[in-house]
Amino acid sequence: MDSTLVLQNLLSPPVLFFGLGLLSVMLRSDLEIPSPLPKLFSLYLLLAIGLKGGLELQHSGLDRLVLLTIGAALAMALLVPITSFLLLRTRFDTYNAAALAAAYGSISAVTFITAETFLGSLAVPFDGFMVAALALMESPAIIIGLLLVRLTAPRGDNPELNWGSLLHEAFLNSSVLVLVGSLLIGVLSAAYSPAGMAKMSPFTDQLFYGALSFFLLDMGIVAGQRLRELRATGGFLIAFALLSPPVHAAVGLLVSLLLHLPQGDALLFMVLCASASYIAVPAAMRMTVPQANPSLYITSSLGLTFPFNIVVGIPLYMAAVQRLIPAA
Amino acid sequence: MDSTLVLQNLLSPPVLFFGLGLLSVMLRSDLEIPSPLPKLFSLYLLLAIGLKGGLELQHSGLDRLVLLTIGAALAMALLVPITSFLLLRTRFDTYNAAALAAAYGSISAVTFITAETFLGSLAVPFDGFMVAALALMESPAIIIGLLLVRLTAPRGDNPELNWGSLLHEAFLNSSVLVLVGSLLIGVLSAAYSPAGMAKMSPFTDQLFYGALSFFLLDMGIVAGQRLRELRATGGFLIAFALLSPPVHAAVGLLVSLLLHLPQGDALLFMVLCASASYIAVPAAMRMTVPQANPSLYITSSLGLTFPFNIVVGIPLYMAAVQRLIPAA
Amino acid sequence: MDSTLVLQNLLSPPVLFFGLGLLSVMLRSDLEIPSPLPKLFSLYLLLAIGLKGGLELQHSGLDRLVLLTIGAALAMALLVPITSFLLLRTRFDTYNAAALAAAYGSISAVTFITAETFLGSLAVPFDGFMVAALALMESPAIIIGLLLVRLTAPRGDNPELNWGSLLHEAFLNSSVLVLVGSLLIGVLSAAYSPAGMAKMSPFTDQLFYGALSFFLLDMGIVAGQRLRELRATGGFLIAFALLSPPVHAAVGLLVSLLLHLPQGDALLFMVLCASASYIAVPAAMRMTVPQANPSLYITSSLGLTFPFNIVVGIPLYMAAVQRLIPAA
Amino acid sequence: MNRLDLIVSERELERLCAALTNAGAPGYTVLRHVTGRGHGGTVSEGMEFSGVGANAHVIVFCEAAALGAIRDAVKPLLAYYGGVGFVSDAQLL
Amino acid sequence: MNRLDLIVSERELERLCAALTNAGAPGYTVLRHVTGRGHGGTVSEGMEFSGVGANAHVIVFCEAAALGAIRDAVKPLLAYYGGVGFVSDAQLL
Amino acid sequence: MNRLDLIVSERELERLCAALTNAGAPGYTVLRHVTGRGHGGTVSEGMEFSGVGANAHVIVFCEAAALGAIRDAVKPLLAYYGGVGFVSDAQLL
Ligand SMILES: Nc1ncnc2c1ncn2[C@@H]1O[C@H](COP(=O)(O)O)[C@@H](O)[C@H]1O
Ligand SMILES: Nc1ncnc2c1ncn2[C@@H]1O[C@H](COP(=O)(O)O)[C@@H](O)[C@H]1O
Ligand SMILES: Nc1ncnc2c1ncn2[C@@H]1O[C@H](COP(=O)(O)O)[C@@H](O)[C@H]1O
Ligand code: NA
Ligand code: NA
Ligand code: NA
Repeated sequence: MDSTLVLQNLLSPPVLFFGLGLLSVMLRSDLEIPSPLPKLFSLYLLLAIGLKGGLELQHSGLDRLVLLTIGAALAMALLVPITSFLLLRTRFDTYNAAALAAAYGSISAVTFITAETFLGSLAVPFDGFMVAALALMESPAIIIGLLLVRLTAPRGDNPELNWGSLLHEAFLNSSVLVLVGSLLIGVLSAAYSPAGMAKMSPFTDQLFYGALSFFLLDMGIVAGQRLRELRATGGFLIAFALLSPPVHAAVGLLVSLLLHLPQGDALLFMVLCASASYIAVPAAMRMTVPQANPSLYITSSLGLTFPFNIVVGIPLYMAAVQRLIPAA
Repeated sequence: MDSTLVLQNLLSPPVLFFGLGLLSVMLRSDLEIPSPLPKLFSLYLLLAIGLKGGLELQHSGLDRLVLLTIGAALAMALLVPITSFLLLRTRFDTYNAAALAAAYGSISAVTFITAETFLGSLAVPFDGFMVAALALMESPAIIIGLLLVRLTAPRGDNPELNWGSLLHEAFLNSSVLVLVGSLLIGVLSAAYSPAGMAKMSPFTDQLFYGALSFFLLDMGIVAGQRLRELRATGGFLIAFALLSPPVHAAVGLLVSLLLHLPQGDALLFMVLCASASYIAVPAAMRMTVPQANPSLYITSSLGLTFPFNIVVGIPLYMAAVQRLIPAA
Repeated sequence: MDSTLVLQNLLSPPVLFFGLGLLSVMLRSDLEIPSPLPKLFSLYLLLAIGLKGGLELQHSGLDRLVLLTIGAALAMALLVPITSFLLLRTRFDTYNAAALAAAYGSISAVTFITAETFLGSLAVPFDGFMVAALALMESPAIIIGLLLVRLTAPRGDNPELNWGSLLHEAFLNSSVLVLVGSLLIGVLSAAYSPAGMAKMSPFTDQLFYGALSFFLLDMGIVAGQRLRELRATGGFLIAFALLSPPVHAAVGLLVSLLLHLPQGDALLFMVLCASASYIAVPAAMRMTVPQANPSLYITSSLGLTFPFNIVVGIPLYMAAVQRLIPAA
Repeated sequence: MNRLDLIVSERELERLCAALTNAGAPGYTVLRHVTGRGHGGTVSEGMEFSGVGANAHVIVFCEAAALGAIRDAVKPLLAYYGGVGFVSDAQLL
Repeated sequence: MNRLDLIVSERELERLCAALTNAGAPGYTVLRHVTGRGHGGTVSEGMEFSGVGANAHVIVFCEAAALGAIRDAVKPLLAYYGGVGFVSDAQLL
Repeated sequence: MNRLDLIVSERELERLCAALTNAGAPGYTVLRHVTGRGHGGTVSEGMEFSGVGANAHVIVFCEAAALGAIRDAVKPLLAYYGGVGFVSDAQLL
């Protein structure tokens, strides 16, 4: 069963385009998706997923399961960075350990989207409120990361940082704003302007799969460029980048079982735990912990953890889900 | 009735995304739609609206009402800038008064498009020839603006300007060219290549609403940035930017009544009168009247008049239309 | 019959937008499709055509006709540059003759795509494997071009060139990689992920016509800018650029008759022979034969041969096909 | 040799390049989509979609002898439309 | 007069421009989407989609008298976040 | 210190950066999508979609002692492929 899921995932257009991007870097082709086209696709994906999640959230409402799931997501967004920090601190200085911990405590929206698409191709349903969990898990790790630096770094090293700019960076960075904004717009429009939401559908639904494939072509290129810098990363971090996702996913599965989440939501919850941020967190760390080396946290999250999850992780987690959670 | 219309407009995806853009500037988020993506969307919208207008124009033909409406549109494109100039000249020098007058005499295609979308969501029909009126109202104000400078400015201040480059600027600037070109292509293709027009439809029709929403997100950001410069604008201009639209719309409504325009066309006619240009006119004024201060005419048209029309004006004008013109 | 085909082609949206682009340059409008938007559309078109070709190739399989056609395509990719070189060498030095020969021996994907669209509007079918022929004809001419320089240029003029970088340039340049990659992804996904291919369809099929029209607007601008440099080109090259396409198309028609290709495939084969590269080959020549003058090979292929084929060539070749090959 | 740095609005770029060519500049390099702050306030990329454009930075390397003609061609444009120009020393590599 | 060339990450651009304005710089010109190599390794456009951004190149022309204040405002930023700064001579055109 | 300004076609950029690194340049800054006019005619952004590309402007700040090696590495590339290079004086901020 596992190998069928892996193959089905591996031979779907989005993952194949991701592979084409990786390949083009290995073959040193001059293929590039010039800036700012990747930004167009990443904004589009956030906007579309937010709108769709909002639409479904408006239909399902906020019941007990929703609140429990979101609470569990927030708990994971505290647990993962703290345990990761303790582990990473054995090998890295406090700045790099904290920045890496923040990346792994946060999430990767594209991994989440790819998992949604994978569920779609298996015709396994999932709930719109998972997008709310995604949105809420992005920010806390940024704050935890900086708190860890504050609590463990030698005094006098951190000029001019204040809570205002930190909270601003955590909750008002562009990817959080677009995701949360679109989610709320989805909720409001679904309630008051259903005709408007229907007219959005060709843009946000029908194009989604193609746009994701195109964007993953670029992500393959970027991940491939990062892989070239692997030497600088070191064996310990490589192992962490490849082993922590299944471990975090397993914890996520445990939580899903406790919460009695259905199959689709359980997979998405696992993917939230297993994925690492290469968008909001690096952008925030570059600013708030400039002492950390970006090539460590970007290379591990984008060059290793992301491809692992996209190619192997998602079908692997799904196999576990299918074994332990009965289909609806 | 008014409040329902206002609410329905306010809670539609395009207007909510406009609000999200405004909000992101107020919250000082780093959200940006990087250049040249806004250009992509603005070119797309002009092209799509031109094609659709051309298709409908080809079906309806040029009857007496069409010619009368277009004539009235041209008359408004002379009347509005001249009366605005006389009013503005009481507070501004001749250069700034003329540039502002030109902006308010011309039109905003995005406001027009938003009004069309609003009509669509109310299921109120409108005619394709209104796009021709839109296209024809863009240029005259540019010429009037420069004529006003010529007639009222002290001699010897205007080197090297000639009629050739002025007409060129007025009639061949890129937004007029794309709009008029697409309109003609729509007319020709609808007549000789109906299969071709049908194959354009997923691109120009189905994506339209989503692309408009995305573009309005950017317009919200740009308008928000302009609003920050409001201090430099002064109370008189703020009042002008917010009061002239309903006044011009009222004149437009009067003309619509005289011409017996149906509801949809009447709203679009009012919007043409009420809106101000922040595309073709500023680009032309920057070149032909460099003595005027761009932050005056861009801030008032883009930071005040545009949001006013999008958020409040369109449903307000529609309420008046519904009161005075019977539904078809 | 010919004139109907010409008119039907001329008045279709893609060709009219191409004309609008040309016109905007002639009228010296400031219309531009800013970089990197044209790259977005050209990547999209290659990706979409590759996927669609792969899907059909997977359905039809590789039979004898397919292999024969592909073999014939490769033979033309050798024949055309060698004969062109012999002719061009009478007027140009060895570098320029070789670079021009390489351009005319290779293909123009956009011309091919426009021909496919033309067949679509006539409801004439064609086979997916023609995309494989397109992909395979792009590279050989690059190698032939450099071999011609090597064999005929004075010794000692070519430092540091090696076969590795030449083959790399020929087979791994971005346009070949995207086209071949998408073709293979199409084949694989059609076999193993048919649901995935179906979800790609709104992106790759429905948007195709509109995206092609938008891109041809830009191509009209670029071709128009090239036409301005025509004086530097000289009468001989102008004649070559306009006369070689029908000659090469005639040879292509002969081969199609020998292979018993159906109407649609025959037109596409002729277009492959008749078109000249302004993407992969100029990019390669700029690097491998810097002694050649880019404005010669780009102006003739993009400013003359491309518009000729788009506007006149395709319907002309189709008229010949209809005369000599019975409809299926 | 001299190096000239000219920063003008993109709207005047075509005019400036024509003036440079007519004044005998041996070449020039143009960087578009440039932003900044000057006497005319802040220029951002926000209005680029509208055709108003941002700034362009034009660099010219020329012999000292050519400087006079170029200055005479450029200064009126800067004075009328706005923009700034600076000169420094440079040599061929 | 002097010409300053400052190259920093786009993430610090807003902060740098504010510092320049506060230090009395008469104006500045910004080129974004700049790449390069320095002590901090190679910077490419690859991560721009993520908000990490590439570099920005900021040019300031100012009187020699203003240089001191600008240097004092800029140096701490370069020291804390990375980036480089160079000065050369220039004159008004 | 010295400042180098190199303007080449984007096609040769990778080669040029490798040459700079090998010749011991302490860093460099790259501005892409640059247009201009030189002996090879006008270069615009029009052909960028095709992979032919526009120009790139590469700036290097280096000690005078490093200049010789960099010049030796760069000049053959400029001579073979086209492009220009200029040097001027600069100091660390
Ligand atoms: N002192 C300066 N240093 C660097 N760039 C400047 C300076 N002054 C003006 N600029 C640039 O020149 C543009 C036009 O200047 P201005 O006409 O003074 O508004 C500004 O937007 C800046 O990009
Ligand atoms: N010697 C140099 N010459 C030109 N640009 C440099 C030099 N050193 C650094 N840079 C630029 O400054 C950026 C930041 O430098 P750094 O903080 O040293 O990594 C680099 O990415 C380069 O773009
Ligand atoms: N005198 C010059 N001043 C500034 N830029 C130049 C000059 N000459 C050439 N360039 C730039 O260098 C590029 C290549 O020059 P060339 O190889 O002479 O065609 C041109 O496209 C310009 O961008
Ligand atoms: Na995580
Ligand atoms: Na108006
Ligand atoms: Na050919």
